[in-house]
Amino acid sequence: MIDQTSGNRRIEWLWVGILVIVIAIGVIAYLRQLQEGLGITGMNQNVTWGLYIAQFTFLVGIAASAVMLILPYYLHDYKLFGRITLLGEFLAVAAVLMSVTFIIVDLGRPDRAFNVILHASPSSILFWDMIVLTGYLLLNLVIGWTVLEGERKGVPPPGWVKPLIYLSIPWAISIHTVTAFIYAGLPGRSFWLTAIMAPRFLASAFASGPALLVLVCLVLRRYTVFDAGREPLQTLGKIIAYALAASIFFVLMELFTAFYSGIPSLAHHFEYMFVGIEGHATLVPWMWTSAVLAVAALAVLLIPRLRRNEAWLAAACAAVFVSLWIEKGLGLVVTGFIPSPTGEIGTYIPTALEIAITLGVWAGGLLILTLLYRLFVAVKALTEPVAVKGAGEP
Amino acid sequence: MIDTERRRLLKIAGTLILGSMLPIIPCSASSPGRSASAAGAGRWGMVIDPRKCPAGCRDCIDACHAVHNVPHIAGPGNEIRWIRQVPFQNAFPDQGHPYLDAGRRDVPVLALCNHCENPPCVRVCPTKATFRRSDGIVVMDYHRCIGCRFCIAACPYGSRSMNFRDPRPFIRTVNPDYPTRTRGVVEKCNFCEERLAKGMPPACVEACGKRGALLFGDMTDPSSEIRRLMKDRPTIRRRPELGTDPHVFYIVS
Amino acid sequence: MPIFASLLFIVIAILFPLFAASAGWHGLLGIVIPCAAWAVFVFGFVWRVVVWARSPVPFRIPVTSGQQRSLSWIKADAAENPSGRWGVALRMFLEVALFRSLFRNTRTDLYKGRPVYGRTKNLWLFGWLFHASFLVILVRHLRLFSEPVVPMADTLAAVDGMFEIGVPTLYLSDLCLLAAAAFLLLRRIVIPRVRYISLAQDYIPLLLVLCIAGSGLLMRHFDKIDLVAVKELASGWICFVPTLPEGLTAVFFVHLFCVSALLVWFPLGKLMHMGGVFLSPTRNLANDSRRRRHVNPWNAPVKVHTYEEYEEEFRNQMKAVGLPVDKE
Amino acid sequence: MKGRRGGLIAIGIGLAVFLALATYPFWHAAGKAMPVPELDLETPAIRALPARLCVAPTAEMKTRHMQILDEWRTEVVRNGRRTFETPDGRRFDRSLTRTCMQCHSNKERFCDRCHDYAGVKPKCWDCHIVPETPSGEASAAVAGKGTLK
Repeated sequence: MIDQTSGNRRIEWLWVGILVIVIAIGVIAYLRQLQEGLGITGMNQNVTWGLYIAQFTFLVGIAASAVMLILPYYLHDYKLFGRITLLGEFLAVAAVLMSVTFIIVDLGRPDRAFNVILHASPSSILFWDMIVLTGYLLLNLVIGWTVLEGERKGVPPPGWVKPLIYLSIPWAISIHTVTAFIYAGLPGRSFWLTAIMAPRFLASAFASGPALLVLVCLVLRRYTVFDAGREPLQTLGKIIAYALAASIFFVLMELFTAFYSGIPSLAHHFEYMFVGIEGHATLVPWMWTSAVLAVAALAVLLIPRLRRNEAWLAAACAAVFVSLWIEKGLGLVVTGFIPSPTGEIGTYIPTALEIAITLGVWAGGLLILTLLYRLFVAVKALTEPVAVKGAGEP
Repeated sequence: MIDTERRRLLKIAGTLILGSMLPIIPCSASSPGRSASAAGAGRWGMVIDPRKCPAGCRDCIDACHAVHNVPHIAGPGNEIRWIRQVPFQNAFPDQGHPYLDAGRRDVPVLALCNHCENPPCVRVCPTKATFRRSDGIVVMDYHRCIGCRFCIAACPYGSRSMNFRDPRPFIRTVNPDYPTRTRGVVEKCNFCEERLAKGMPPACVEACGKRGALLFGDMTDPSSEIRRLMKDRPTIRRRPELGTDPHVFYIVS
Repeated sequence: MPIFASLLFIVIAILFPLFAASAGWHGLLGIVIPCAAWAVFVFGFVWRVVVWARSPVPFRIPVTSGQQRSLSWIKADAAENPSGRWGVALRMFLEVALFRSLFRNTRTDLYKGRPVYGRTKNLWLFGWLFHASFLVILVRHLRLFSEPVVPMADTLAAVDGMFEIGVPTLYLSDLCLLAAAAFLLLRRIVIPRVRYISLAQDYIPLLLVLCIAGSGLLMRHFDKIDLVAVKELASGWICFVPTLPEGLTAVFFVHLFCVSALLVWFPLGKLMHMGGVFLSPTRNLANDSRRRRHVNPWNAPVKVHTYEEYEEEFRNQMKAVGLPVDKE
Repeated sequence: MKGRRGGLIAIGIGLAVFLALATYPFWHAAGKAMPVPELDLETPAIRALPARLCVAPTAEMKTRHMQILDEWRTEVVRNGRRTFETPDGRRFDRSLTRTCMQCHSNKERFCDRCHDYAGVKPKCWDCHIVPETPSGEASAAVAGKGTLK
């Protein structure tokens, strides 16, 4: 049975093997960080959050984006998504696990992590973030597992899951909203101090998450027996297009406010991102790459003839993912610190160890994702023998 | 001892019962401070007169760093900040203009924790490791800090520093009466609350001595030296528009 | 009502040391009972294993799940249905260390009158957690039985107490043991069909473990004990110079008595699965029934009449009627 | 017959491993005594005391000193209450280095001996600094030894 789930076991083992190696390197690097402290990273007194927190922010978005599958299927009875909602939920599980790991990895004293519960502090947004993230993780684990078990057994999932699914919809919005509040509620950090931070976060999340899902579906079609079909991916493509359009629109709004008002503290950060300040221009090539990729992807996704071609769709989704990863996973966090509220123009370049740890966490999340999707495909192979291709054993 | 034990158990029980009601308890209520009474102050504050700072004088900084075992780590963006000198336009970004008196523009300004009345760092701390005492001092509990650096992001004055590495090798002379920090926690100026408890003035103020660039006292006492000075001389504060209500004042005339 | 009998047993196991401690029978509680319990444990354990080892094991059992080794192009499941010694070792390791057979638990539900089979991992998860945390706690206690403290106990304590929770630090294994034991107990009480098959034999060890963990936590965090005195007592046992230091509390004697009770209980009942798992034929026998002839050693001698002997006996008659013979 | 012998060997090895583990403490300690650490209470400051009293009775200090220190920490750092008063009216500064370590100025022969024996690794000294022992005190302290009991 297990053998049917994968069209190509060797590629799967190779993939898992690579992930395990990357995880191992990350663990070794993290042990080093535990020993020497965060000094092994590129962070410093001017830029005190870096790659880790940026990945956390980006991945909370990926987790929240599961709602783009749940909502059309459960609220609007959009049947086409029925077969892939579980993919979204499992992606959310892996993404939340990764983002929580990134928080832990970023702590100076991870041994005291439980202080967040022992000395619970409701005035801190981080406290609420812990609550919503753990809640979202549990919701998706329970929903995903129960629905998948139901499918496996050939019975409808128990009735108590429905309310949980409906609850998970606003909950998904909440995780990214609360994460945006971490930034948007800080006086003196003018780059983040904007009321459209949460909408911006959600818009970019609803583009990057579904983009990843489209890519995952194409990979599953190529290497496993599960085929999500053409039409759900087309719908996802449209969702990505409009979410991406909203995301770009929001960034343009920020640019207008910053530059037309002429308030230096607003404008400086955007100058730093796109042209550099006083020779500090580390992010400039990245940000322009992000901008170009976003606009190009939007064009591809809006032109029906291109979007319907799955090669173009895949390329556009990859571009969206990379573009928004740069925007959230690099630009947003670091730029908030440059220049600092007292005008220091800091520098931040991640170190090799920091990158190794970051890749290790990503690999860990992808391993969990692989495991969950393997369970999913196994069940699909069991329950949808018609859709199974190449399982031609007599 | 039995009494302490009972109080502790009551506290545990209380925490369990009131756990769900926590959000409605304002964060300042959990840190009833009484130490202000030790030196008889209602609300500590500081006045700085930058023009009384002799060029190149670092007495206050050295005194503070020596007393509190502040490490000296070389390299840009590495320095641990308790009290430091920053260019005028960095301390007061909205006040710089081309016609500013050169004497003022080029004189570095002392910057330290403002011990805000409404401190964002306290608001964002997820463990109450940073809290505001009733005498206005914003203190850190280094035993509790998890090193998330949310407070650094929240502080509009750059008054907080993270121990990215073990500070001990970087301490020039160790003062055995004051602890060092471990790697992984945030630290900052504490208005020398440990000295105030003994009735001594902050180390920086003491080091400044008769030069009088630094003045420290009770803001609630109209007859205090600091209040009398503020009556005579106009003062400004750093980024007051952010609503943090800083309690470090700068004389501008 | 086995649960009430068990509760009664536990109440006695708590009250007796409390009473004995207040009566001043410290020598009985601190030296005689634990040492006797330890002796019963060791000799009882060996005795049970020897009895099992002497019992006949009839067959190699080929019906474990997984494809057995057969033709070269059919992939065999080496871990599940091994054909050699190393495969058996792997299967035994997976069983002992990871509880593989529990992992494959299924549950059956009725849906519209037909049975549906689902997976259930709760028992595996909490069962594993129970045993793993028990092992960790056991090894951590070596700090009371070695001087200088063995590095393994130190390292384990550092990892176990890696989170700074309270003073002294809360050990995660303590929490896990309590949670897992509580789950295993509640499962027997709450699920009717499990309650139906549960005996005092099943409840008592769990209740004892809960008592041991509870009294241990109590001594670590609340009714504090003088560790030096405890280690002095322990080193008295193992250096054969029994001593009774001052400062041992009633809670400590309850802890020690419950441990002793568990030690005595061990060889008498189901806890012997610790030794028994290694002796279970479906786990420890390689499936080579089709390649090797296994003769049960206790078989009565069977009179065998081979074809050669048959031909020898009837050759002339066979030749006479024209039947072919092997030897002329 | 061969399989039976193999089985007996396996049983033998298994029982040997069990016995080795079950008796590990005995042969680990074999031949060695496990002496209870002698805690040195004879520092000049303690000798100078009018009555040898700590901030709490000895039995309580033995079992609860870490919790007392934790309470002190909370009182000082969070509540600003720096003075501790014993039930019999003696007052102390709530301070590890300025109160505890003034009397127990011999960390190695007081704190460490017991902590090593019990396998305890407190984190106090990650931040706090061990006060320097005044010269001459070390030799004076060796002269007379006290034990924990």
